[in-house]
Amino acid sequence: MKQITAVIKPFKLDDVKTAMKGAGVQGMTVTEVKGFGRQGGHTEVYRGAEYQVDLVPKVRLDAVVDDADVAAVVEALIAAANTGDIGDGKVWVSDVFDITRIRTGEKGADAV
Amino acid sequence: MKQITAVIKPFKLDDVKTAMKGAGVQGMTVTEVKGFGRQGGHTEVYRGAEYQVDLVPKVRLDAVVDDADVAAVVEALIAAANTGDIGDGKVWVSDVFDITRIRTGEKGADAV
Amino acid sequence: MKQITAVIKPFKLDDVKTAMKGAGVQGMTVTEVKGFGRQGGHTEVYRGAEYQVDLVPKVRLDAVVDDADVAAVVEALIAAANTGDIGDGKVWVSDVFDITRIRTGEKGADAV
Amino acid sequence: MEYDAGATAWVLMSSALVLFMTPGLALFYGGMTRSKNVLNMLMMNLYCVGIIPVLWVIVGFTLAFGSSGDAGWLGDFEFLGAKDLYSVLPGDLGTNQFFGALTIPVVVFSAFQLTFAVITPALISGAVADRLKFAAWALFIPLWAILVYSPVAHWVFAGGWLADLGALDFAGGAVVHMNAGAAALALVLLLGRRKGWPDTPMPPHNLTMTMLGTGILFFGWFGFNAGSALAADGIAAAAFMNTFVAAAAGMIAWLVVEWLKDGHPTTLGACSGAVAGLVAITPCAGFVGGLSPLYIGLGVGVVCYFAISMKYKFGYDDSLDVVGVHLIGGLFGTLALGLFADSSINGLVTNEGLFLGGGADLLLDQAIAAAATIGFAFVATMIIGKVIDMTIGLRVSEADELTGLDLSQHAEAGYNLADHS
Amino acid sequence: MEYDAGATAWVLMSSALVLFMTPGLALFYGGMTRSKNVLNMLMMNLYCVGIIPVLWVIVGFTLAFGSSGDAGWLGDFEFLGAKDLYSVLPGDLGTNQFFGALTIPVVVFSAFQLTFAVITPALISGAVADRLKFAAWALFIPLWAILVYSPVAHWVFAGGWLADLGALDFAGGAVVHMNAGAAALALVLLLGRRKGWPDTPMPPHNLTMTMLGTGILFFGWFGFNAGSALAADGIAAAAFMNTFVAAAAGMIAWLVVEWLKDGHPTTLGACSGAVAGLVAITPCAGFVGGLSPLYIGLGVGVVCYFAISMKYKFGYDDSLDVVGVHLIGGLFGTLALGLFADSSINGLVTNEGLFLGGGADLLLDQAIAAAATIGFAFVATMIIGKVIDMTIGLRVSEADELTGLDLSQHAEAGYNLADHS
Amino acid sequence: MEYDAGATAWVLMSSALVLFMTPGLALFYGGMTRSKNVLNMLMMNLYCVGIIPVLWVIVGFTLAFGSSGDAGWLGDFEFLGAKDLYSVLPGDLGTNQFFGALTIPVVVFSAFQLTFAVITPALISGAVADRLKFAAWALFIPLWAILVYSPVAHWVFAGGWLADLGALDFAGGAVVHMNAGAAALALVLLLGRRKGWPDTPMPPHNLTMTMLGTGILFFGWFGFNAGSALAADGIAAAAFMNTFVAAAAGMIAWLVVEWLKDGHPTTLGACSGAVAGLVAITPCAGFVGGLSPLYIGLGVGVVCYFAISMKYKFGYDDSLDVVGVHLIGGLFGTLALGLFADSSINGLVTNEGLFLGGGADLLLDQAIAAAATIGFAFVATMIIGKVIDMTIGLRVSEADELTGLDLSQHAEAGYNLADHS
Ligand SMILES: Nc1ncnc2c1ncn2[C@@H]1O[C@H](COP(=O)(O)OP(=O)(O)O)[C@@H](O)[C@H]1O
Ligand SMILES: Nc1ncnc2c1ncn2[C@@H]1O[C@H](COP(=O)(O)OP(=O)(O)O)[C@@H](O)[C@H]1O
Ligand SMILES: Nc1ncnc2c1ncn2[C@@H]1O[C@H](COP(=O)(O)OP(=O)(O)O)[C@@H](O)[C@H]1O
Repeated sequence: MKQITAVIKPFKLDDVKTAMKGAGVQGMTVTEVKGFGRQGGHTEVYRGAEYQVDLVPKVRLDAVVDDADVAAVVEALIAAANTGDIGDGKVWVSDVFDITRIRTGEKGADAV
Repeated sequence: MKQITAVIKPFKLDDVKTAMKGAGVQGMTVTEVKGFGRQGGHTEVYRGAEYQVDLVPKVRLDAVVDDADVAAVVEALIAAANTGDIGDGKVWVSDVFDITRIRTGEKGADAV
Repeated sequence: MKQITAVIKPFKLDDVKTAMKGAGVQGMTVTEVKGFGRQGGHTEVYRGAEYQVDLVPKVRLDAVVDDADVAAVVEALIAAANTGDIGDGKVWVSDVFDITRIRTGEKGADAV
Repeated sequence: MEYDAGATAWVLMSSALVLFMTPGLALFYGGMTRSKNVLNMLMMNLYCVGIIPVLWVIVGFTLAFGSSGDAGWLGDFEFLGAKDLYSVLPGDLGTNQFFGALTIPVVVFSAFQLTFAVITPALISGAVADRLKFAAWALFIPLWAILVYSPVAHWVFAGGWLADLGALDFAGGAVVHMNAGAAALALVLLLGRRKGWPDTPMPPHNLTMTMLGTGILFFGWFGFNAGSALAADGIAAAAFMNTFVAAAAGMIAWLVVEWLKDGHPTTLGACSGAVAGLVAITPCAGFVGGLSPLYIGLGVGVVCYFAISMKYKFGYDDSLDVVGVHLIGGLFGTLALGLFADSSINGLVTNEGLFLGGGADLLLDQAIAAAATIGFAFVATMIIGKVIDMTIGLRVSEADELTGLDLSQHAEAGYNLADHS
Repeated sequence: MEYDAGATAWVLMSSALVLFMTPGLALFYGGMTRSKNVLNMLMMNLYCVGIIPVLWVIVGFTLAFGSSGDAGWLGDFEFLGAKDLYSVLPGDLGTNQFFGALTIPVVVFSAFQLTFAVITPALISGAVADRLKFAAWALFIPLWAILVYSPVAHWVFAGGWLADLGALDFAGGAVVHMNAGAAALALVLLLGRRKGWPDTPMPPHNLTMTMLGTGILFFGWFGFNAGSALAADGIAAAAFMNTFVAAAAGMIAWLVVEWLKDGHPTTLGACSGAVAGLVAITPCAGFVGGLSPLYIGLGVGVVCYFAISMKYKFGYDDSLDVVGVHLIGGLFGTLALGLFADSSINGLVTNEGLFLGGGADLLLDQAIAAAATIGFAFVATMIIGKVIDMTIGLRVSEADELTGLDLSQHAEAGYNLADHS
Repeated sequence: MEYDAGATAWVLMSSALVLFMTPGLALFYGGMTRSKNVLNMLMMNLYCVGIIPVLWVIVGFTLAFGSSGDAGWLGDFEFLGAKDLYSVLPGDLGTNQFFGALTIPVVVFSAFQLTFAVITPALISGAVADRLKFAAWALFIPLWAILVYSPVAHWVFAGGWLADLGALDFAGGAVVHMNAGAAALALVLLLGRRKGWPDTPMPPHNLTMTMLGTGILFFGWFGFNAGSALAADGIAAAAFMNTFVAAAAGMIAWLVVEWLKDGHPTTLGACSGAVAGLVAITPCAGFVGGLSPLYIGLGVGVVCYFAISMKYKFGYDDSLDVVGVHLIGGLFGTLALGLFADSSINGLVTNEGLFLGGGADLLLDQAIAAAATIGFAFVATMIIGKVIDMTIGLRVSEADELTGLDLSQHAEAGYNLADHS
């Protein structure tokens, strides 16, 4: 099993979710995060004091998928998340030994 | 070392934490997340407009534990998180090379 | 590629970010989390009822970096995050197969 | 007839102030609920602002204030369907001393009283938080308003039997606070505890909201109490100052006790103490003076601090302490009037309080009024609640309780702070 | 001259109440926006509180109320630059029946009217949420205040041609609600839809804020309507009660319809229905009595529930339903007055409403007033908007819209709940 | 004695309005703190609402208003322990022109003044945000109220030496704003900077809360200023309008300056400018007319924008700009009165302002009053603060500051938005 982790632009969440469902993903976990990167940030002003804020809102997705599906899912995800503008985010894959569905105790591909 | 990641129902957090402590876990990190999965979501209505919301509140736990403890911890976690209802969540395990306690520089099993 | 995950004290975020930039990290993802650990928690009182709260606010950082940079980045991170007081947090490293920059499709070291 | 424009201005304003208290109450309670139930709490309160005025002009006002001054049990139908409401003269409202002196349009009096009729049932919402079906509330409120509120208002405010007996209630210690508090107790006994209570912590989700609600309540309570003078005169003035001092003293007393006992002075404690002071001074506001409001406020702050832990002892889940604050605080104030009533402040005080040398007569009348109100409200609410439980059911399903009442009852979420668009 | 202190007290208070409505409106709307645009919504409203008073004392008041009672189109410059504003006597303000009877200082009258001038353009903000350049708003508001608001106020409130015709508008069904609603429609047609609308869900980010705003609006509306009596008398009293009942009835009607149609009674529905009721009763407040406010409230609650879905049908993005609630609700109330106006409530009613046997005369006048107001406001706003669009541009860039207007227009974030210090 | 019901109604209402300002202030400041300190900020304000009234009826009122009109330094004990407070006639309060004309019950006057006594020390909370021990505040407030507030109130409001000298202060430019501002400066000098200031960003945690607070402050300030007429007359009317215009002008001026200088018009800027305008018009409200409030508001908006950056230059951490807004704004208004005072608005103006041809006499008196108030408040506060520091300590531990004052001082969390039950 593999864990696909992506950090994307928040307004792309819906499209990405749809694309991943289309690629066969049946479940995923979504986290509100802030991202630091090339996109840079913005300036905020409070009573004349300027603050440089270099964290921008992003959404993180984690989906554990069967090894066989990884390529297709990542591809679908990238296609949906891409706007071509800086800050579109990253997707990366890592290894998972073991996944269990808590409700049933099913393991591996049956659990996701 | 291994990282145990679980996504559970929020109201189970307390029970799961207790169970994991019981299984020897001394620390963990908790994240508020939203989950998408078989459980489906719900409908919200704002001034007559219906919105399908397919993300439900979940809690994510990450605990790095010694390889030897993984099985026991996962078992305890599953037992505590299980309600038998859809949406109970998942638990998965992945490899960690190296963990350091920032305060002391201790590594590996001493760090968790 | 490796993923460096750290859980630190929130007020250290700025210093840690700066240190990691100094060590060559060009991007990272920041999550507001709560931590459970040796640091313990605190008591809250509402209308005479005492609640033991054992989760304390922490910040989680995830940065995917090239294998070659891991040691330097972790070192810089630890140096910046350390206060010497309990609850300084952890940092751990895990394996990443594949990282893609969504905008360009670049992979591996070019993507981070 | 020439109305007194100053009095009219003040009662108009007071009516607006009291109306504003209900949203204030919604926030006061709403901040204390869990975030998944906050809208339901707001809705329970809003709903009272909606349904009660509709009922009031049709039937509620006439049941409460028809045949005012008759020493009886219930109003008649003289104002049914708003008949004559806009044209009747104050002198025709009732013949007793009180109504004879009214110098404002009856429709203002009616609007002012309406605001009381709105907030009284709303108070009950705090007790049943997090588990009552909204449909049950939607049914309960009109029934309670007509079967419980209007009668008790008639007894006390319209020269009904309790007023005739000699009991005093300046602005609703009985009609509002004990009445709602006793109803709350009955309802939570029927409804049962929240899932998880008292083992699972259910801390307030937003204390800044509660403090805002407290500010609005405090502000509005000046209209509640000083407006009950129905004139802009020395009695209104005294009621105003007494309200101020008692609320302050209630806050300080609560803070001191909790600082000593629990180790910290809390925001919620400050808010709770102020509200307790406001509750207790309500029946007394235009009848006492000097340092009496100080004593009343200090006393009730201590008493209510301890009263709210009764629920843990007896095991009823009065979720946001309606019984502990309104029933007990209202009772405290009602009895305290028997000690502190001062005829130099208000000529309607014919028996002065015990501490002013007037003997125990008034205290006894106050005790009777308290017992009658509490007894009637408790029993009547039990019956109404039971009927609803047996028909449409009082309580949401366990799954709905877990999901939260905002989604399950209203298909809404209180907060959507993360944005995906 | 001796002023009537009671009337003065009431109108002072009412002015404060109406001023408070604008922050209330800001919260009402602010809660409905997405979190990244909340400050911009607040700022659009705050800005009206800032720029309008500045303009008012210089030129706005005199354009609206100079040469009052002239049956004309626009005021003259008698009060230019606050000239005589603090010293003119009410009798000199205008010669018609209305001003002749004024018993309060003119400067109070002016302050009261100013609060209306503030909130009317602020209403428009709800329609243009999430995409209008703040600089465009900063320019639009003064232009609209002078070119649209002051004239219409003159026509109706200052004894201008519409008042002379016989149309009635107690507190601003035309001047405030239809005026702002028609302007809102014009502006959203120019501005276009929010990116993503209507496919992307844009749920309210904080309904507790919206409910607080509703509470403040409800509270302040008592000043709006009952203060428009400009005295603390029986008419103020009637206006107060009518306001209360219509708001309540609007809420109940909306809740019932949505419960039946959508399956749930919602917080936002309750708030929307109350506001709809308040809008509709505004022109009628001091002119009707009995159960008329109940019928008006129930009617408008149903009508506005359906009116807000027009935008989906016709495809204009009236983001927070200013057209659906204020234009339609104001129109409903304005016409309803033609049915329910009652001379026993207010002597200014010379033609009673159709349902009171007064024939269709008043109804016709009301229709003319509505058409004139809507037509003028729509066209004039179109022109102003077009000019701004062609000069500095109305709409933010797509990137700024995506980032949110708080950061792009104001360099601020509404919430910083996570703390890193 | 027959009171004037209109005046009484207005002052009752104004008292409620001013009381409501303190929760408003709590929110105004609370929104600007970091989320971990929000409850502490609310509590500092709430505590003033609690302790001050208790002290006031016992000793505060009599120290301020005993022997009114004596041209002296401090009141006597004639009203100690609320003695005669509910029965004394206005004519007996003091013999000077001002009190002689009072037409409302003394207890209303006392309640009104009490609201000022509550909010003045509360203003200081903004300066000491995020690091003051709550126990130190709990001790500081009563000491300051008695040793600083009551004397200064006597000097100015009770016909004490400053009033006798000829200085004018309609509603508290000296007594409230400079007094609190100077105290704030003294206290932050003793207390030191917040850990991390000014390098670490500490952005407001909730600007919607700050804007709500501003709305409440604006609303309440009408009571503050127009209520200070102690009647519902032309002076109240002028004060009302002046308050409105100056606040608006302050907002616009601030927005324009920051838009030019920092590139964006901000919500916090709009709120700050409005408050600055309100502060500056406070001493002037019932003494000026025409376009004077416009000039005063515009002026103070610019001045305070620049004043708040002094702290960066001099290195004192006046956290939420109490010095920059209240001390400087109050000073600006106090001196501006020497320029704009107008005897046609208020007969109490015996020397008109410089710009009205009255010469520099009044300006000089105003300067003396400012210097005396600032000097006294600064020194006395320094002493009180030093004593507290040396006994129980002013400042929380570094760990407690890091954790946040909500948990460390009050064992509470402001927000629990995530729910685990
Ligand atoms: N090395 C990294 N490890 C983890 N997350 C990263 C890394 N680099 C960037 N990110 C995340 O991806 C987001 C986008 O990256 P950024 O460099 O701004 O633009 P782009 O994706 O176009 O290269 C960042 O905001 C951050 O959340
Ligand atoms: N493949 C997956 N990868 C990561 N998280 C998942 C995955 N599938 C489900 N989840 C998480 O687990 C939660 C529960 O899953 P769901 O399919 O709804 O029910 P069940 O756990 O009963 O199978 C989801 O809400 C989501 O947070
Ligand atoms: N085994 C673990 N796995 C994941 N996170 C952990 C683990 N142990 C601790 N943490 C995180 O690190 C934080 C600090 O740990 P704690 O034990 O309190 O102090 P210290 O870092 O000094 O050992 C915790 O709050 C938690 O967020």
